[in-house]
Amino acid sequence: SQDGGTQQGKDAMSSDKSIRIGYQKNGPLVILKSLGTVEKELEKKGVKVEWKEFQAGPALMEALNAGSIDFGRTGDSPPIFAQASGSPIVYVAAGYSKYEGSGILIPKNSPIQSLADLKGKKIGFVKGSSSHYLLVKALEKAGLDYSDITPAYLQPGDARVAFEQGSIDAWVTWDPFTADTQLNSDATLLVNGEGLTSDRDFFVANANYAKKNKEILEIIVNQIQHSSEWANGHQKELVTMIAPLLKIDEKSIEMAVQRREYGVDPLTDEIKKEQQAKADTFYHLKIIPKEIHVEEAMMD
Amino acid sequence: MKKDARVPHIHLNQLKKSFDHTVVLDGINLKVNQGEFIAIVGKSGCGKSTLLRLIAGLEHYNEGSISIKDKELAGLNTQARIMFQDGRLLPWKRVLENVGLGLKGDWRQTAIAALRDVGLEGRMHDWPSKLSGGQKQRVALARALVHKPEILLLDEPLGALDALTRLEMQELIECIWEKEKITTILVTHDVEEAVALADRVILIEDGKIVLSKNINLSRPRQKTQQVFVNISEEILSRIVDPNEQNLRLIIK
Amino acid sequence: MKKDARVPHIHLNQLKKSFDHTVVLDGINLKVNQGEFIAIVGKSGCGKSTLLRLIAGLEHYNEGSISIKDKELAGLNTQARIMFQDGRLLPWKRVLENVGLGLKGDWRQTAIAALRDVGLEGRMHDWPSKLSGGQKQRVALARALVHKPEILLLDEPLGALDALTRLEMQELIECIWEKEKITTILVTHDVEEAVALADRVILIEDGKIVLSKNINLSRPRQKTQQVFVNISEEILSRIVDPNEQNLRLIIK
Amino acid sequence: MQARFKAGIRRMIPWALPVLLLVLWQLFSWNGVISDRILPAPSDVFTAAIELTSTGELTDHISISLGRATLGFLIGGLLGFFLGIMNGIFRFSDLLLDTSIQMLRNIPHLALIPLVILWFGIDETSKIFLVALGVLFPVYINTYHGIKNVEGDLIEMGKAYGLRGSKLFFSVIFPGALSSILVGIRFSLGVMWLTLIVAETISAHSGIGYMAMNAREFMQMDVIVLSILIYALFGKFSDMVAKYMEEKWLKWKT
Amino acid sequence: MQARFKAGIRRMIPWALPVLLLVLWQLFSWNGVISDRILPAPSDVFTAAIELTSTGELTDHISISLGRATLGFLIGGLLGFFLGIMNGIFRFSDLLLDTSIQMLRNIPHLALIPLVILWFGIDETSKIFLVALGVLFPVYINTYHGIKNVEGDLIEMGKAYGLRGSKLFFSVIFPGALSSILVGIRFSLGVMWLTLIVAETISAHSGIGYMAMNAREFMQMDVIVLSILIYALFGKFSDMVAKYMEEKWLKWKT
Ligand SMILES: Nc1ncnc2c1ncn2[C@@H]1O[C@H](COP(=O)(O)OP(=O)(O)OP(=O)(O)O)[C@@H](O)[C@H]1O
Ligand SMILES: Nc1ncnc2c1ncn2[C@@H]1O[C@H](COP(=O)(O)OP(=O)(O)OP(=O)(O)O)[C@@H](O)[C@H]1O
Ligand SMILES: [Mg+2]
Ligand SMILES: [Mg+2]
Repeated sequence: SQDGGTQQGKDAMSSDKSIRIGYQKNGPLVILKSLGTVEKELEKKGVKVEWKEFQAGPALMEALNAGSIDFGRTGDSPPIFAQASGSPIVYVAAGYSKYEGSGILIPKNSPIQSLADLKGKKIGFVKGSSSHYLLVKALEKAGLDYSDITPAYLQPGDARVAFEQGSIDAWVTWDPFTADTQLNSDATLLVNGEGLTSDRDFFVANANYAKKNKEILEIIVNQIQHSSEWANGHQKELVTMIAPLLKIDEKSIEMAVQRREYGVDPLTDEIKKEQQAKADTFYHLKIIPKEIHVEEAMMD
Repeated sequence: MKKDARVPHIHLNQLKKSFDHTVVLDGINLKVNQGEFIAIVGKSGCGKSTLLRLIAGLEHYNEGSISIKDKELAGLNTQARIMFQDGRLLPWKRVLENVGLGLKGDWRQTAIAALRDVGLEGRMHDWPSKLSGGQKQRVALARALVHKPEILLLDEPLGALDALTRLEMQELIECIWEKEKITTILVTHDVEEAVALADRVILIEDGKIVLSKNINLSRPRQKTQQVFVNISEEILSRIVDPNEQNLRLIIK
Repeated sequence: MKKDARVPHIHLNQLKKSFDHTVVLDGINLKVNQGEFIAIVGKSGCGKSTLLRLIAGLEHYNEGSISIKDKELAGLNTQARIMFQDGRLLPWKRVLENVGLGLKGDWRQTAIAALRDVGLEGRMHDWPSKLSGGQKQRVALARALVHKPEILLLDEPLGALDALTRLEMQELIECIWEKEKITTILVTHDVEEAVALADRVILIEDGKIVLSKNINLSRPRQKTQQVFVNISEEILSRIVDPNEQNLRLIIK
Repeated sequence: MQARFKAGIRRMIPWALPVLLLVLWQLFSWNGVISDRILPAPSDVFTAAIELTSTGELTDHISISLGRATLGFLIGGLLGFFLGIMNGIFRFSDLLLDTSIQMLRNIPHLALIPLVILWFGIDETSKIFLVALGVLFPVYINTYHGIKNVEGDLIEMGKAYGLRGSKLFFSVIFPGALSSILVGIRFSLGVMWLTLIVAETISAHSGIGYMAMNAREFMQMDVIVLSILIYALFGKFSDMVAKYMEEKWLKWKT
Repeated sequence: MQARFKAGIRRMIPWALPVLLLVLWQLFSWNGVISDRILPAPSDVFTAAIELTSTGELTDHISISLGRATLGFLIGGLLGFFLGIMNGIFRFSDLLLDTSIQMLRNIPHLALIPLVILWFGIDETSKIFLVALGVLFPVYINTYHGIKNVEGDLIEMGKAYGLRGSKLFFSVIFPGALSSILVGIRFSLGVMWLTLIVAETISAHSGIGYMAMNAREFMQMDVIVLSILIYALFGKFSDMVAKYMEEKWLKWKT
């Protein structure tokens, strides 16, 4: 019963000749897609690439779980939930840390001046996201308890409105939302993720697919590394590439791009430890029902 | 208008009504006095119901005028109660509540009494859908009579009733009319019924009043009287007009 | 059943029908021969319509049996066409299509002819809601007659018609019946109409057939004939029974 | 005896299909045709239900949602009802408002959320607003249709018999439209639960919609399926309420 | 002349409210009562519309969605129609299916998505399935109600006049239920667009729902508002279609 994906018979078969990659507009795979290099590389192997766009991480994980896509990128928490649910996914590689773009935003003239001031405040974030973890760690650092704040679970777009309206006192989020809000809403970044969380991207695959197509995944990871290097070296071009896609103004994208380094890390022990700590935190927060060992879901 | 002239209760003046270019009533002149009982007869489709609906204020007319006690009728005629040719009981109200419709005060007792008059007291808690055709008609009649309105408009109120019940209902109508001095207009296809009840019988043909016959018989009228029979035959012969052969068949 | 006995077209045997514990028909026995014309009279609410609906197979009975040509009636009586007391025209079909309902083949011509018979050819493209009460009734009559069924059931088909139109329609019914030898049952509140048309007049009272009178007059019948008047009076007197005073009023 | 037996069967038939589905699903889960990673077996869902119930979580979610649902239903239902009546009766308000309502009706709640947060913040008001908005339209449309379709002859009769205003309304128009209005209510009783799943994405910490969306995010298939089943049962329940009302108020239809 | 003038006014009144709203909004935006950071002025939305149209994006989104919507509408509408007719006419199928349908109706699409992905994958099928599912129920409920409410007397008459099967259906039952069925269609023409916003969260890269949700994610308020306006116009359009059908097929109601 380890072959969760095989009931999608036709999906599994098609994956021999093509690979379906799930991506989100706001992520490094967009760069890869725009450059079009991976198609060329995989064509040599007789493999076609199909790109599937997703608007949210969970939807992408659902598709991965169902075997509707083979490979994709998510933030750091969806794989934890997937593993906890017994979904047949494996970590393939990790992205570089992007802690600088993630953090706690407060409005201009906010009475909140330090982490300790968060006590008793209403804070918006996405439940079970990297921001959730960041907040927990930040509170820990300030010696506050999680129960000292009032959480307001909000999707980024909604949270932005709530933040503008003053419905929430602070907002924990990631780039490009952080940058956009900093620039366009006079918000200040109270803290970023430094020392709290690494906030990495993860590249994940359907376990079944990964077992049979290690080589192809390697090629893709390589190509992501290449596109990342390109991105790091061509920030201007990158900005003009992404801004119209996300329909966010170039200044915000520029800010986000400048404080981020793209790249792929192998699944080192350090990363495993980071990820395990997150899983444990989510377990303690009762977001996942059981303890998991992230290592078990990592491709070797 | 002369001050001393008696003002008619209902005054139709050169009334004209057409539906989508077919003229139904074409210059109707009629004065009905307070407390008068008028019967209208005429062939099917000649415009009897339309005339009644016009007097009730339920229909717009094209030309002419309708005055009620010298006041031009605008919109609904609130003094009148019309019994519709098709009954129109509310299916979601029980018989008693149908009869009590629009009554004020202790309507229940009044309505029960009216139902007793039409012989349906025992059915007051039934839904209208459970009644026979003639029973429905009698409920509708009770509903019209119970209001004791100033103007009573009856559109074929007894069309679905057997001879005996019909007679009883005629007596009922006559009795209420006499007691309350209600100005009454009765549409009927039964000439004898018209002659038995009305002070004046009016015949409509081709959109016009072609006959207006005063019936000066004492009440209660005996249908066996020769005068009665003569008047009935006279009116019938006017309906049937030139076609002699048919005439002979109808008039005994 | 004897082989040589003539099998009645319709045979009601000890038929009993009640609605929620009120008995309406209580042991009706009736044999109607092929091609016979029966008229049913009786007071309002005595069960005439119910009886017709039972023969049409539209109502369940509680006891007894109904046979059509010796076969027990189960469900709808497909040989019969019933004209309902309340018309039941389809409001979403024009007059012509209402008449043509259920006809096969070149229904249009047949339906137009039927409308001509009832004098409404000119209204064939109208919606039923645009017709007067009597016009609706005639359309329903045309719809029933046009089928030339084996059994024709007419429930007060002429209740809303004036004397002249009524006479024409009676002639029409008689004519079609004679030509097609249709077994016909006519419910009417008009005793004269019953006597004018039927081979046999049946009176229902208290759920039972209390009178079954054969009318052996030649056709077409003259309402002025003394025999005719006598028979009518006899039946009427039976309806009105002990109450002599009323009787005198009705019978001329 | 036999009649009672028949009535019993008649009461069971409606459940045949759902039960059959459940049984098949359990069987397929047991013999592995349906992998439990993808679709948990009914028994697992049942276990999840027990667990959530024993911690009191499930009843919390349901009762919180029920509160939001009923309040939203009352507000939206009444509003839809009155608008439907007004536009059904008065020509001018019909002309003025119907188009706007038909336009409003077509705006998805999901797209509206930013504006709702803008107007009503992130607390209860916005959630109840969304439920009310969702419930409004089915009630409106069916009330409107019901009123417009009351037989004109009967209204005319009512007027001719001196009824007007509220009397005419309660004696003729309302009873004539009631059957259609009840369809609207039946529909909106469903919508009432449905909108909660969108409403409860706005900073909620409890509620059945929150539970479902959370489960989706955290890929707890058993809870997702559980919430689907709960929704389905609510659907049946709403339907029973609507049927009860129909039986009570439409007795005259034999 | 005067009649024509009156008719013209009558055609304009329905737009009074939406236009008034737009004007007020524009005014408030100009004088800063509404911050344009949060709610862009109508003129900004208009600019966004022009921009999106000039790149062909908007028409792309709309035409893609239109394709999905119509296909889903056809499938779901027909299914709902037939189920409504079947359950309206046949007692047994009513007993067997109605409960299940009422239960199914109450399951939110958002909760269903994980299962839909399992069954239909992430491509067009799943999106069309969701639209069809959404459209099915209003058509079903109103068809069912329409059929059940055809006057029994008329059906009896039809049967007594030898109509049965399809003839009885097309002469009596269907025309009698039509007015109610059209209400269902009117409703579902709206739902057709509404469900797309959920359906198009499943791996879509175009469509009006995708555009709206995308805008919501990245807080492009002008696009959000634009999509809301587009939905509203679609609503009006659906309504016009429904009204047209009513006028065409219910002529006999004068
Ligand atoms: N569906 C029903 N439920 C209960 N009672 C009914 C039902 N239909 C008819 N009745 C009753 O049965 C009796 C007979 O009704 P039926 O319609 O046969 O009378 P009828 O002889 O045709 O009278 P009419 O001449 O007034 O039409 C009446 O008292 C009527 O109230
Ligand atoms: N709404 C309408 N639209 C068009 N024509 C109509 C309308 N109502 C009635 N008519 C026509 O007007 C004429 C008169 O109708 P009306 O109902 O007044 O006749 P009536 O004298 O009452 O006949 P009956 O004795 O048959 O009831 C008829 O030819 C009828 O077809
Ligand atoms: Mg008339
Ligand atoms: Mg009868």
